[in-house]
Amino acid sequence: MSLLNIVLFLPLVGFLLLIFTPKGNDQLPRMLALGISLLVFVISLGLIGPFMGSTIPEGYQFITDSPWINSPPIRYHVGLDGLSLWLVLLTTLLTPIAVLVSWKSIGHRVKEFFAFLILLEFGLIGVFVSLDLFLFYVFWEVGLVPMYFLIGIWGHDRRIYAAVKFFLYTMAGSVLMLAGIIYLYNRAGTFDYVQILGQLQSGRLVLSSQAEMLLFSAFFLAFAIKVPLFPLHTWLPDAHVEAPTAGSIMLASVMLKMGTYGLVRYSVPLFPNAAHKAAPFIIGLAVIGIVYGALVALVQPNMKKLVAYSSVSHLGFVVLGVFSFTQQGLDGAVYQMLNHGISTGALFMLVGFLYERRHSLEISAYGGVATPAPNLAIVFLITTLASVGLPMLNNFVGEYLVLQGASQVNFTATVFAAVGVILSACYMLWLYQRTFYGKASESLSHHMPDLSAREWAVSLPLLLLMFWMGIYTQTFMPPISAQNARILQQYQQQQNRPQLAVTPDRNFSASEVANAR
Amino acid sequence: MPPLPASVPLSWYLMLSAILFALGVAGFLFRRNIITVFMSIELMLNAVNLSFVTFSYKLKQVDGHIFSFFVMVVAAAEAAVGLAIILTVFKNRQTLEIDEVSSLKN
Amino acid sequence: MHQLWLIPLLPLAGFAINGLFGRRLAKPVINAVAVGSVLLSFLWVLKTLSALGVFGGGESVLEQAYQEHYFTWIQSGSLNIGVDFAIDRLTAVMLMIVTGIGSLIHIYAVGYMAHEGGYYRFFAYLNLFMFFMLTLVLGANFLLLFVGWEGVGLCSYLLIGFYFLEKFATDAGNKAFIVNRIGDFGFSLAVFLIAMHFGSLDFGTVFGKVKDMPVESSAGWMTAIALLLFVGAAGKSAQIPLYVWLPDAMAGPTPVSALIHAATMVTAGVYMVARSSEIFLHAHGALEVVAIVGLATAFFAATMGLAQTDIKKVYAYSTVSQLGYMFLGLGSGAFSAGIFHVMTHAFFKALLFLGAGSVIHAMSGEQDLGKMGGLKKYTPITFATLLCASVAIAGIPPFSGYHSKDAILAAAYEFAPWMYWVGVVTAGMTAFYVFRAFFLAFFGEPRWKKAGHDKHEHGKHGHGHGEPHESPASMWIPLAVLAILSLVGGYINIPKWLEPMFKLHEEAPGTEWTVYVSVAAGVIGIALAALFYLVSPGIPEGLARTFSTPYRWIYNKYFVDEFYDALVVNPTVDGSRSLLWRVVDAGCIDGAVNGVGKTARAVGGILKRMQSGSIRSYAAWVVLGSIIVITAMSMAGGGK
Amino acid sequence: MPANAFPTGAEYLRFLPEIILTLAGVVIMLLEAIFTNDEQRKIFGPLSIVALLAALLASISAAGDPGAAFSNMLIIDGFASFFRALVIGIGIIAILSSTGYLRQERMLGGEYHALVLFSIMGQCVMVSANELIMIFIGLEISSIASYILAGYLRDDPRNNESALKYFLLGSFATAFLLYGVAWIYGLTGSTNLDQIRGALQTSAAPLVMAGAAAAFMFVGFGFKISAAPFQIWAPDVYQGAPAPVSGFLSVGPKAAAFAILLRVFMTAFGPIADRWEPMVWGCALATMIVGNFAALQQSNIKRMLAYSSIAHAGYVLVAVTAHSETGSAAAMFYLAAYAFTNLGAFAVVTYFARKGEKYVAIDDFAGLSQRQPAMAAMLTIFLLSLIGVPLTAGFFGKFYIFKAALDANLTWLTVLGLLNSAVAAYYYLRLLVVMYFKDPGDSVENLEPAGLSLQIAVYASALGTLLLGIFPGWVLDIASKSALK
Amino acid sequence: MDALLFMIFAAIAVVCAINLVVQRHPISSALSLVGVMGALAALYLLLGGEFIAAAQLVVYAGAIMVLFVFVIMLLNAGTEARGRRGWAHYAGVPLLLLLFGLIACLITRRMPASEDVVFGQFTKGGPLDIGRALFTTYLLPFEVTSVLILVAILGAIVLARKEID
Repeated sequence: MSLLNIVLFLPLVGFLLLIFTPKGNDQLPRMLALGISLLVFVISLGLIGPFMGSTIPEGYQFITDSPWINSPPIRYHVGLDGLSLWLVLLTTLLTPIAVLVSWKSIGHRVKEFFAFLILLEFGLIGVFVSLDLFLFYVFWEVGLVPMYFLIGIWGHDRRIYAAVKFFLYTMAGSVLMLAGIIYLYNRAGTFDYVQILGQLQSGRLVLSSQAEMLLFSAFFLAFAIKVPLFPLHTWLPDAHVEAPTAGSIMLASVMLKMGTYGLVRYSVPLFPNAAHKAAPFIIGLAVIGIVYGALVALVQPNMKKLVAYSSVSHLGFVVLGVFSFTQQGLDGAVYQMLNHGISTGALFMLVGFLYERRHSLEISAYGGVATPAPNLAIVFLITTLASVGLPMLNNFVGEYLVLQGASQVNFTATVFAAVGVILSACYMLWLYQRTFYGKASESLSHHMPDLSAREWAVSLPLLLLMFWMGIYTQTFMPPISAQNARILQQYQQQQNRPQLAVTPDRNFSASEVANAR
Repeated sequence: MPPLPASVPLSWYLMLSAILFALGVAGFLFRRNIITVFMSIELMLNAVNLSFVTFSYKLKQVDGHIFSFFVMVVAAAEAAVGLAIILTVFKNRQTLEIDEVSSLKN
Repeated sequence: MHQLWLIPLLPLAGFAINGLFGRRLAKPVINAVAVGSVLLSFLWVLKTLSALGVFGGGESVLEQAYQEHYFTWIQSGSLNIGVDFAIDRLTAVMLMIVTGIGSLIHIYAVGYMAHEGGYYRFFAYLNLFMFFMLTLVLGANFLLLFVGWEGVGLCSYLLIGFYFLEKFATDAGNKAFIVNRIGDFGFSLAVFLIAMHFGSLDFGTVFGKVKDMPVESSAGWMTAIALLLFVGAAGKSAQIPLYVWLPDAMAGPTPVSALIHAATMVTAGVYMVARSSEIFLHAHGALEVVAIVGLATAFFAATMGLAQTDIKKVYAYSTVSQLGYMFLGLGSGAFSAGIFHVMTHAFFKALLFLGAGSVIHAMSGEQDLGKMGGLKKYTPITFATLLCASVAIAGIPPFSGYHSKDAILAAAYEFAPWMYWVGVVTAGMTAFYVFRAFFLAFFGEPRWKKAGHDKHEHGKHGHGHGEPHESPASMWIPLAVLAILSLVGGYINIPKWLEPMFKLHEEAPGTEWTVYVSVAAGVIGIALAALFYLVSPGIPEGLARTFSTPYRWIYNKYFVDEFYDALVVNPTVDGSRSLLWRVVDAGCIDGAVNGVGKTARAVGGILKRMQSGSIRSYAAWVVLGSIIVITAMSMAGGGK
Repeated sequence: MPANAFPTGAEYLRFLPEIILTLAGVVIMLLEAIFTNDEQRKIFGPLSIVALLAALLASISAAGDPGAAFSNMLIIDGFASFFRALVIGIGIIAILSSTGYLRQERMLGGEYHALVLFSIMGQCVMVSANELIMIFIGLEISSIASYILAGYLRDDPRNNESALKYFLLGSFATAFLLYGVAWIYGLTGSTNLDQIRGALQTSAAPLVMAGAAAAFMFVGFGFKISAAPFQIWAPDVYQGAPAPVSGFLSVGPKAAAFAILLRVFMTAFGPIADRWEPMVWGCALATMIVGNFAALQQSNIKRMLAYSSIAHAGYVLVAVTAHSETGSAAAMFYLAAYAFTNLGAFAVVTYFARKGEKYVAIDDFAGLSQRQPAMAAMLTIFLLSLIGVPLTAGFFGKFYIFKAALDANLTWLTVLGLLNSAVAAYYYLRLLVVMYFKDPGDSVENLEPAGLSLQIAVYASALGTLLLGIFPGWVLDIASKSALK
Repeated sequence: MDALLFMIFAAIAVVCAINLVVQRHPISSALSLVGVMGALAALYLLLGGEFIAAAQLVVYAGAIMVLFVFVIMLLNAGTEARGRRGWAHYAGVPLLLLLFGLIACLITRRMPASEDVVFGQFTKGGPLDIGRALFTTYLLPFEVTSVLILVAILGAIVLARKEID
């Protein structure tokens, strides 16, 4: 039983335990959920081990590869590499935080809530560690169900609309991916990701360019919906606004990463030529998403919607980085996934704190919160600054690398994407100003206690990570970088065209100079 | 009137069967009394039987006859059950009008 | 190792202590931590510089940059960005200015902020600012420079919005941050290009490569880099068209205006351009753009300064104008003159602001020149020090402003004579408005007596005394130090010290008469101010009435803010709301999504109509189906 | 005259399940006359289950000795055994889920059980038949029993109407089937499936007419499996029939009909596959679309599940279209998965509808999760399986089917089918929404806990659904081993 | 002679069938159906189906139709009323013509040619042959049919019996 299996299945055990806890006692499921999620987190820290040496190991660690279904040969094949390592840790870190955040705010059907939350963790970890396409798909869908319930039962007024929309949107994309997976199986004779990749690289499996493009599209659509990439994003604001705080945190921090993770893990390595062909188009969408998301976020009267649209914008960066096919772009994209997970998760959490106090998500219901709740204001400020990409905080590193990578491929796109950075300051600071600055009204001051110990406890790790990931990236980056280098190498092997890595003496064309101006 | 041939081709029997089958369908489509509709089905089964017997003649086998024999048996069973169902419908609705039995829809 | 990291880290420690525990600490402790950390940092600078031999006066001291590497910050592929600090001659100057002036202003602030709420917060921010500013100066690569760059912007944002209960303060903070972001946008694009073309962001590597490049082949993208860098500099250093944030930034407490928005942060752009001088020298036309923008900024800001009634606004426009001067110097190729002016400007402009703060302090928060007057006898020390500063900025020899401004104008004359003349006019205007403010504040009738002097509208000076009063020692001692520096600072020969760095433009100005002209312009300006505001105070109003249109334009700062609002801000916000959000997002995309749902339901509605409930129609469907099926199956597969 | 005119013992053993079922039915009918009060009649349920279990054992043991029986009338191969076991299993769950219903409707008679047993016996005959006559007779036994079951509550007008529609249209379609059989007999000279195949393989065979004959037969089979455009009866019948019967009808006869469709079309009509494949292609698509889209608009849960069962028939037709061994195996697996799922769903509906099927509107399920969380959870599992969410049987069913379809290069059908399944998610979700997201209304008040047998039925179905979803291997292995070649 | 007989009985069958469809009283229709069955019995004889002809008369025309008439009488079903006509009524004629045309076309064009029907050429349709086939080859269906009838009886009882209690 490798450590990874324990990390993966402990939440499932927790889910079952939670289901069978007796009715009527609300405290027990809370404690149980917290205990299990913390335990999972602590154990998951052990996963870092192999990746912390001076040399990053090739290939996957903590591999379990045993048959699940004989025919067709579907294997329970899980493993961890630099790409998935941090995403798994992000999941295990955020789950206890989500549990704690929901400690008081979830008052009815407590047991079910925590059960679904823990089940969600199971699905999410599974997505990141699967090395079998089929297994991946299974986990992909498994995550859907608990989130559907989390939104639908514990959400706000339009929760049903949002939950159904969320489910159907994702479903529509993922069924096509399923078709793609099956097709790949029929061609390769296996669902095993590693084997399929090997076959593709060794030339034993050759896809016609049309087939490759269709497969790429099928996978891409599923991922793009999940990311979400403009114009497939409209489920996200609704889902976020209606979800309970913990749901928003998990959705924004981890679930959206399923899409971007899929892009890096599957779309690019499996279908490099199609990815290359589609890249300009996708970069275009990503950049539109960055600017568009920011502009729409600018005018949202609802906090959660604002943060949701900002996610659209932020994740545009990730997609931009991935499809730049440069080391910096990929590194930045993966790093940005983590950053977004931390900072946007924290933002949703803080918005949740505000909501618990004032029971409104409308920005206009606030103003002057900094006076009665200075600590909350400070934590929110730091998170805001992280979100707008201030140096020494985490997002900066990711955004910088993404844009650095993208600039080598498409400078025009970089220019527009960089506009998104300006706009992020606009909407976030405006939000901050309207919420925290100014004079607080009587009723607001009255209902706005400062952070409680529990709230500090969930905020501090995130704050710490924001700084850590912004200042000392070497803790996190080497495994990511090593894995991305491999992906890129494989990608370039498939490409019979000049490579796109940093080339110091590459000539800068006149048109690009014009764009720069 | 053309002179009558001494014997008829096999296909004439089959055409007769087809005509009867079609008339059975017509009865189902146009008649409104449930019992008449049911009888139309019997007519269709008769048409099928004629085909069986005709083919049996063509193939010089007895199997067709057997088949039509089973069809008859089944028809008898169906008649028993069908009429029983019609009875219950009549008991509940006091009508045999087929269009009246249309409360389950859409 | 000289432990350069201590220099920025000391203020950071101050920030950490005050930020985390300040609420529970006594004021003296806060003071000690805040001022002490900066002073220690200053001392460490002195110690380091002396250890490096700077004060020994050796010829070859620091010709090569001294660099320390701490850890790798970002490593991705071939791109390696370290946390490296370096000191060369330029940095040494900047370090001295930043820590020196910073210490003085910290001391001043102890007195100035004594009665303010959020005391610990103020000093924490101020210390944080010092940290970022020192990082900016010490950073040995573009990205680390950028860290400081953004960081000081953040502190500027925080400190401008220090009085966060007031909407205008937080608005000003946002404006500062966002306009700076626009500049940073250019800066970051430049960074991308640099990394792309040089494969590194280290100053040493990059400039080393630039030196070896022939100008002709690289002019295109080099110009792009230079111009993008200048966009960044224009944002930070408040140049046209991005200067609009600086006047608003006066919403912050006065020590902030002195430290950040006059002496240090706003000169970061100048520092950055000077630092990248190699690139600018290789960039065809970029220097010209710098010079023209600098000159235009200097001139227009000066005109706007003429009509301001708020004492801090006057100095703010003056700062913009003076920054324009510095860029004029840089653009003319006189990098050392630009940096020289950075230093002298730091002395006298900090002094002006601190003096203004002292005045405001004396007036219990009143900033309107129209409500001052006759303060000379109430605040003699302030009066004296402000006079020193005013003559320094007016360019009267032998005070500091004279030396640096003269160097810039001389270079401008060499670069393009018409620029010199515009510069001279600007110098005249500068002298005029500075003395206008000076006279209005200290001479004439005490207008505050009439006005009732019971203003509490800003709510920050809650202590209403009866009469204006001199500031405490902690305030006037820094004033005095700065006054001395303003007077004699010009004799610190910065151009000579920087000579090895900017070899190309080392020679001193040649023509004698240009000096006299510019000095004359300053004298005329002072004279006019004296005429208008001392001798016959009716003239300004008459002029304003006579030239009402130009006056209104100047008074309203050429309506630039309104213009930006109408052209950029409002269309963006309104377009985002009504077009992108309501139409594109809710209407088109979501409409399409929901439309799919509606269509599906409509199809379902039609299909369920098939189920009419009538058995006969069902039979008809079966017949229809069988016809289709039979036809299909007898037709398909050929006719055999 | 065939040499083995007199059947051997082995042949009787191969036919043992049917014999057991018949005898059990007869015994129950006899006991019916003896047991007059409800207390005594309670024995019929367990008795039927014992009989079914015995039949199950018999069919499993028969699977160990495959071969033809009764002059080639029957062929007990893996395929037949799989389906025999399946329909018998369906029978067990159906009986379990109807006991409570019958008691509450005060119709706890032996006839019901006997009819179910006979119906299953007919289905067993169908699935193991190798001869059109046997298929026909088995079909009729199953159908006639089903007609009666649909109208079992003879005082309920909904039941009457359901039975009448089912009966009239069923007979109508059977006439088409028979007409096709007659033609096939005339064209090939045989009603034995293997011989028909042989005749059609010879070059002299009149393929156009054979195609038309196959089409006639498809009308009959299509009706039974509720393939569009012959699905038209299904919603009305399922809505009108008693809930447990609807559950039974939607899986039992359907599974058997699919079995013979597969067998006839893959064995006998294999040589003319190029004729029927395109037609079945269109039919599959139309069936999925009709079922899924019309279900979007339904407010009655039984009717909604009826449309859903049409849609699911469409998915199985996709596997039929694939016309391959994997397709056959996929269809088998799917039918098994669907059987568990749908029986379970109908069992919950049976439980919830209560006397006189008062609560069958979808909105009546509001807040079920708060009053009966276990039942709601079980229904959730079934609905997720119907949607096709992984780790439920429905997902693997769909997966295998579309895999087979892609194997057979039916790319577009696969894509359209998968998109259809995304559409389908909507109406299943509506039920989840109502159960979980809405506050409880009057309809969930006074909801007694479910009776034991119904609970067993529900939990067994759920267990089956999950088992097939998590470890589909064992069923799939059997299916692929016994699939039609 | 064969042709003439075929013509006569075919004509009777068709006319009776048409009558079944057009008559609006179920009794008339039932009697028409008996006519069809009788005519078909004669045709079966022509085709050599002695046993099946007899069964047709005894089982079909005799037993089943009597059952029908009995139920019609029991329910006292009268003439159909003229009511609204659904779309099926109007679409029925073209649909029917299409279906019939299709079948007729297939029979005439696609049926392999075969010899004419001559009375007496096929003689294996007697009770002996039928019986032998039924109890050897078709033993199983024959036996299973009994279950079918059992089900039918059971069904009739379930649905039609009067509630005793």
